[in-house]
Amino acid sequence: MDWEPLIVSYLFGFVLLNVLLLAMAYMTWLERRLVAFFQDRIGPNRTGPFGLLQPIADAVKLISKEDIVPANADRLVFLVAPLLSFVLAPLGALVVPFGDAVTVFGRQVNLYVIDINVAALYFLAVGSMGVYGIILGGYASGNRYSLLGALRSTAQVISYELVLGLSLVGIFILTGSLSLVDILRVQQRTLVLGGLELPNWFLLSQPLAFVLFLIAAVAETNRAPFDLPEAETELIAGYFTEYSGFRFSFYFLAEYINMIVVSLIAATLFLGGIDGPFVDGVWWLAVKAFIFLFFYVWLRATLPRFRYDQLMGLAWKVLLPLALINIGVTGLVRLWGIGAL
Amino acid sequence: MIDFTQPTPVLLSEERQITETRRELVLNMGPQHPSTHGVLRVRLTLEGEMVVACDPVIGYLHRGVEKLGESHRYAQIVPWTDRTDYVAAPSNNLGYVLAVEKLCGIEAPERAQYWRMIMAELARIASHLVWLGTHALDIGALSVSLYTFRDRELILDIFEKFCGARLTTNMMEIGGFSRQIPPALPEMVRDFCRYLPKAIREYEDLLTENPIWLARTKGVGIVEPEIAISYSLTGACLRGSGVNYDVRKAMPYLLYDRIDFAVPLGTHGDVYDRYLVRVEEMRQSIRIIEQCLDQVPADGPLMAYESNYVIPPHERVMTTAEDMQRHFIWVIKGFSPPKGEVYHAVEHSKGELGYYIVSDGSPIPYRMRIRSPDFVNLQSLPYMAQGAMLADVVALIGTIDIVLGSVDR
Amino acid sequence: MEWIADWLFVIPLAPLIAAVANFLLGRWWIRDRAHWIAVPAVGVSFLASVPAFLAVARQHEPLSQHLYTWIPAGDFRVPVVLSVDQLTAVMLLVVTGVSFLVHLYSVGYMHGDPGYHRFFAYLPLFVFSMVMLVLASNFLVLFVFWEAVGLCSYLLIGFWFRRRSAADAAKKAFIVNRVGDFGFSIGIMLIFVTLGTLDYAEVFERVGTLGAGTVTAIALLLFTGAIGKSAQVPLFVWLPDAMEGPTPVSALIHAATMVTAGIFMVARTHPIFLASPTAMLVVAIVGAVTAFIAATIAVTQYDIKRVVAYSTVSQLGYMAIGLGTGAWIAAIFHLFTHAFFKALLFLGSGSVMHGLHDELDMRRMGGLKRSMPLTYWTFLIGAAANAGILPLAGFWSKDEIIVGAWVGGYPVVALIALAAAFFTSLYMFRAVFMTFHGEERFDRAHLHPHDPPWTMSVPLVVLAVGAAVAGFAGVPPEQGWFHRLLEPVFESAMHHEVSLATTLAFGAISTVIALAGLYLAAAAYVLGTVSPAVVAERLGPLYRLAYNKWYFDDVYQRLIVEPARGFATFLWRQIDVGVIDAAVNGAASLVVWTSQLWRRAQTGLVANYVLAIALGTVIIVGAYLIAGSNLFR
Amino acid sequence: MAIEVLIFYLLAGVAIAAAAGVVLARNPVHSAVSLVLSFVNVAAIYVMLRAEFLAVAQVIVYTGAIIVLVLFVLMLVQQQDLPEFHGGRPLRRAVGFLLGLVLLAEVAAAILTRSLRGAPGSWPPEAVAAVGGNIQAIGRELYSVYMLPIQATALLLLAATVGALFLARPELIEERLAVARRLFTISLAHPRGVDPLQPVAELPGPHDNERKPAGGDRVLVMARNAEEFTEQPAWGEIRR
Amino acid sequence: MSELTTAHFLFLSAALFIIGMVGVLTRRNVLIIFMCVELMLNAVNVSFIGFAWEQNALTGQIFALFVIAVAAAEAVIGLGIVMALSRRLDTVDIDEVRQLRE
Repeated sequence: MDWEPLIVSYLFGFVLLNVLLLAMAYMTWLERRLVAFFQDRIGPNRTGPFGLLQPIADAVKLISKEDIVPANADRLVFLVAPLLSFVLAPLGALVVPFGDAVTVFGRQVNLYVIDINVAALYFLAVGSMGVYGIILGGYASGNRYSLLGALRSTAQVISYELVLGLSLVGIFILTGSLSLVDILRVQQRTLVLGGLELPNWFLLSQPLAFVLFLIAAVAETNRAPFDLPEAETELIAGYFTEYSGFRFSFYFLAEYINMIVVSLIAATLFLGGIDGPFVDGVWWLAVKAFIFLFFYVWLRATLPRFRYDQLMGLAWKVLLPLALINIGVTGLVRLWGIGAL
Repeated sequence: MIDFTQPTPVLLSEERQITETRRELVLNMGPQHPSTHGVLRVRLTLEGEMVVACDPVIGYLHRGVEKLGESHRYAQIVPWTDRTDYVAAPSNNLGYVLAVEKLCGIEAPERAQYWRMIMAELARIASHLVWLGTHALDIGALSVSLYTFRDRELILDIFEKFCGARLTTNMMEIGGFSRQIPPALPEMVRDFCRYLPKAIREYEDLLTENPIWLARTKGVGIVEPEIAISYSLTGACLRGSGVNYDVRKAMPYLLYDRIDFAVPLGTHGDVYDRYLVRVEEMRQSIRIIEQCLDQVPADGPLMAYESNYVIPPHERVMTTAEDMQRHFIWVIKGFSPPKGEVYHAVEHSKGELGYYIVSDGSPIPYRMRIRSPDFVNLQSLPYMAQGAMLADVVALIGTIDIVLGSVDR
Repeated sequence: MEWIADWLFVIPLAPLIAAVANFLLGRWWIRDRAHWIAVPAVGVSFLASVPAFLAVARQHEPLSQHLYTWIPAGDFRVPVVLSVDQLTAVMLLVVTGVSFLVHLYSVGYMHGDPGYHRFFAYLPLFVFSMVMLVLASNFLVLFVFWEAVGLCSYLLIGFWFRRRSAADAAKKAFIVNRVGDFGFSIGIMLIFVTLGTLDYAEVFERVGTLGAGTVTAIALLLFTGAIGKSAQVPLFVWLPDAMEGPTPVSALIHAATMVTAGIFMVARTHPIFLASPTAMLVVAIVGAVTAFIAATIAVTQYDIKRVVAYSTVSQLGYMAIGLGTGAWIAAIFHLFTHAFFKALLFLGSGSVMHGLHDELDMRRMGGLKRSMPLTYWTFLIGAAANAGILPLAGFWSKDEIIVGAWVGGYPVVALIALAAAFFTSLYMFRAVFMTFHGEERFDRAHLHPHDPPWTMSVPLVVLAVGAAVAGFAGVPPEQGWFHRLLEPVFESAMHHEVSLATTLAFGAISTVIALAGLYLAAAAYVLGTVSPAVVAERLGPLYRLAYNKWYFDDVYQRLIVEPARGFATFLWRQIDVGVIDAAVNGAASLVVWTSQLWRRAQTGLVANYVLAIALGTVIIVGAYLIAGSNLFR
Repeated sequence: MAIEVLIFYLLAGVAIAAAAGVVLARNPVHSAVSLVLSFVNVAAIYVMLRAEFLAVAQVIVYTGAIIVLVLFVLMLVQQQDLPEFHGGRPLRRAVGFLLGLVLLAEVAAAILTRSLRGAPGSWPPEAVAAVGGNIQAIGRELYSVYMLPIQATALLLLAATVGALFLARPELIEERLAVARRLFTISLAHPRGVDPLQPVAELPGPHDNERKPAGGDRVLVMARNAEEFTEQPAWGEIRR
Repeated sequence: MSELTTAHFLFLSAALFIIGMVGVLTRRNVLIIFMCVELMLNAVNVSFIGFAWEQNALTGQIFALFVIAVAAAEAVIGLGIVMALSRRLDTVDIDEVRQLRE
């Protein structure tokens, strides 16, 4: 057995995890600053220059807090659930290609952890597993708000998972592959459209799918306006009402890492990932992912929250039919070979 | 629809028998809950996410203001009224002092009346701003609340300039105002009136046409006009259902009959209509304030004079013996209105705020009773909540616009 | 223009999209904007038809576009192929052109109707079906869209379905058409059984191989379909009732396009008819009888739309005469001109109704000439064209049919047609005079008739121009541009050799007859020298016969509807309840009885059942293991 | 011993242990969690068997949907409805265990004495790689050879969906709520203010109130007079 | 057994299947029985895929796919029935449900 690529992948995954954690930490800072900016406030600015040390202070605070387990909690599940959430969150990033292969110390290193044949489905699978952290945490807390939050989350994630998956089918049809590396390669081509040279990003050929993916991804990560499972004005804090200390921080971490991972995936699938003008590279991916993250924050600062039934109605009555239409149209276009997309 | 010809059975919540409802989930919302506006407790019986029954439980902020009224002299009660509905304190002051003035048969000078109107309308705007912010926050629109609180600060600045206090202003006095109007105040208010319409447009941009906002508010919490009347709702809760009742129009007090303004009425009676009505009321308040500022005399007395019921002006206390005596008595003993009972209502930002005072001729009221609008309006919550979703309940609490200090008194 | 061959699909697709969009989104989104989709869509369809027409007119080669294979069942394949030859092209122009104008007219006419979007969903759907019917290249597709136009007709007649009469009329139209379609479908099945194919070209090629009896049977069965759809005697009764639908619908479906589907179908399948002289004779006779009967009925009616409707029936009879006597091109030519003036007449009467708040009775009109000049003049042109006044459209085509019948060896038919022509002129001008001349018999206090808005008047003007000049496409008779255009289609048909003298003679005779009718109408309704009432009384039984539509409806009621109802009641009471239900119930009780015995074995505990299943599994696996895999061989 | 075998034993061991946990756990939620664990391990074994697509499908469908639904139902079903683990019918349990053991023995014997081999299939790993991978190969096979079964499966899923909708039809909730509404309505409705028997026409007639468009299709009536009477909108239509 | 053979997977399949079967036979909670049924279906999938691996064929994988689809349908209906049961009879104990007797 050839151990070397395995070890390289492992090392890369380790680096990736740490980068994600760091990015997550500063994502919280960024979000607070941005929301403050949207809301005519200042935001955290005391801890370090521009409040840059705020995430560290938060981390210290959260870790040093007491870890409370409610008396009527299902103790084992209660303790494991946040870990589950946290462990599953960054797994999706493993299939994101961060660039072409580079040579480090004389070795060819691929800038992705794994390139599997079913990468996109793998991302969906990991996402669908992520709900266990929420549902088990909500159940195990023995609190009615938590239970309601868990119930909401279950229904929401199942519904939007479907939309998320179906919105990608158009891309699969156009590329004939589920591997993110392949999808990225297709997007690195140039699309010539009536004299215009455009990047062959799927944003251009699958705009409807992009919008659907965006909406479903926001719902999948439980962010506003789909943050029903943790709607603070209704359910206190939803499934993590009873959590405190570092277990709470695990949920928190998981939520933000999920956001980042989904942004990375969205940027790779629809915006050409590392493809960009001038020099391709991981910075383009970062810029694109940042656009998504900014969009997340923007949504949170702007939109009210959906109601549970409206949320379900949106998924099943609007987004799902649209996704199916998109698949049908894409299939027909591919079948008739109109355009060289 | 309720059949008015038949008495409706009233079942009290605590005695309710839960017999065949094993599947229901009883959820205690509050008294510690982010969106119950203080210490309201709502017992919700849920079937899934649907509300089968909803019982508001109140009293967590009861301080016995009415009872306190029976042991304080008339002039001492004014600060207590501040503390009922603390987001629109001047309106509470106004209701009380008008009731006492009616009891005593005195009237404040014209200039004071105009300034009372200005302050009451500012209080209405301040209250509506707080309501809009929290209501939007309940429904999840985070930013609106910060915008409205930002603009409410301007009103509080005006209050501070006028009387020195921001929240519990204690600004109205029996007979008018004993302090002078700061010279810069009219311009300050005018500036505010120029600024606020822009701010309102900003809120409306964020909410009025927002599809999610529409989805969350349209068709939710419908109250038919008959039901609204039978619950004796007042204020925007009543007018949102299309019933034309505004104390300022129906029983004009102060100088509202000299002012040209319109009372907005809803057409569907849902949360969205009440939202529209309140936003429009803010605009109308601006119109009222501007007209008041145009009409108010620049000079003139601010305090009714030559009466035992009002505190004499300072320089006359210092210069004349009679006034010094009157001042002494007023302060030490208080004043004794004639025997009788009186009810006076004002249009508070939340509805009809009425003060009912019984006087036995002593300097202390025999009985004081506050008809607080949010207490009455809150009763419609179970009606609106039945069959609604859990998430609607917070929207409904928000739409009633309660301040627990006023509900519990 | 050959590029159009690849874009033929646009012609049906555009109205289909409009129909689907209005149908799905109309109610909650499009609402009063429905015409913004429908009118341009039909316009696009028309614009796409023009190059198709030009292409076939120039090069004589049919165009075709294969869309997809609908039924690929072994050897039997039904491809959906759009094919355009000259005949189709003419029909396409007529269908899409008139439809476009009618759509435009409807924008004004239907304004404010609560079912506005529904109307503009059905109307393009009809256009789609009709276009597909015309474009079909085999009998199955033809039949599908034949039924589809029937469905549209049903929907549109019953558009105001809350009105009992409209709902009944829609039902009547549907059922009467079913009678014809029944024959039609049997004809198609017969073709398939005998020839094994449904493709036009193959059928026409092999039709000669069939026996005379078979061909006659096929032709007559197909013609049954045409009788139903094109409202020939004896199945014409649905058409006048169909006037319950909105007037634009009457103009579009019951005058200009759908009813001509039968004529088109016969012309399309002319090789079959040519192979059977008997069938041709039947067609000619049916046509002549229809033309005459309908014309006489029209003279006695007072409902303006019914007059025009019977006129349609009569004119369709003329077309059938043309088909039956071998004057194919003349028949299609008449179809072409008729589309113009009949649509014009309907839209004109619609505009009169619009002005008079849905008044239909001509006895309560009169004197509208002053208040509605535009409507008057356009209606007059349409009426004159219909009556066959020189040089308007109707003259040329109708005359040609009569001449064709005469020289084709059917002098009796020609004479009947001439007689019908007299009545045609009479009823047409009777309608004009009663409506527009004389004193104003409507309620002048409340009604202020006026010309309609531009969306309604533009179609009127366009159609009036068409009605005036369309006839010149077929001038000189038998050698006109129109004839040269259609010649390739009817190559196999015999050609009439008509001498100039005959043509001129018939022209003169029909002009005289038409003027006679005009004079009589004028005498009765303008000059007052003849009293209509007195004439009616004199003619007594004949008048009543015509007034009661030759008692067709009553006969149907007595002979078909009532016995059928009686029979159905009998089936229900005796057979269904007594025999079938009893048998079913008996079987059920038997089952109940036996299961009562078996239920003792059931404990109702699922767990026990599962245990039994597991036990069975264990035993079966064990048996396999012991006996080897050849246990159950 | 090859590394694969080791991994297999690890995965299979966890899968079997977790499966046993499903049967043995007292708390149904713990059962469900065990089941998830077992399924995930089985999915990993699928990967070893060159069935990547099925592995992912397993995770998405089984763990991502089915077990989540089970948990959902578990939470909706009240705890007091759940039967006790112990108690009742020991005979059946004993028989069950016995049958399991017998079947295990039988199947083990069958596996060990297996002599039948089918004909080798047409998709060796090289062929699969040639078309791009497991998922592409399955796609090709599925939409050519198995076209009809997949249509039938689609129909089955449709029927199942319809069936589920029927089972969960909301009438029950509505009925329950209707009862609740009769019993629990807390109303202080007294005939006050208006007399519903009084015909509307006798109320002060409608005035020409200014109507101000406000937000979408809504209008606000701007009353300028306390006596002004607004005509009632069609309340019946918008009642919930 | 130094190399992976089909027998490995068949044993795994058999073990899972029989655990599932025992669960179905011994547990009383309908939901757990339901989960055990899923376990049995999954066990069958393992042997399908194992055979497919052995034979270099895709038929087994495709069958497994169909099994998953059918399992999804079964889950939907089964859980619907459980919900209906708990709603109408207030129980999910298989021994208390005797409706099939009628």
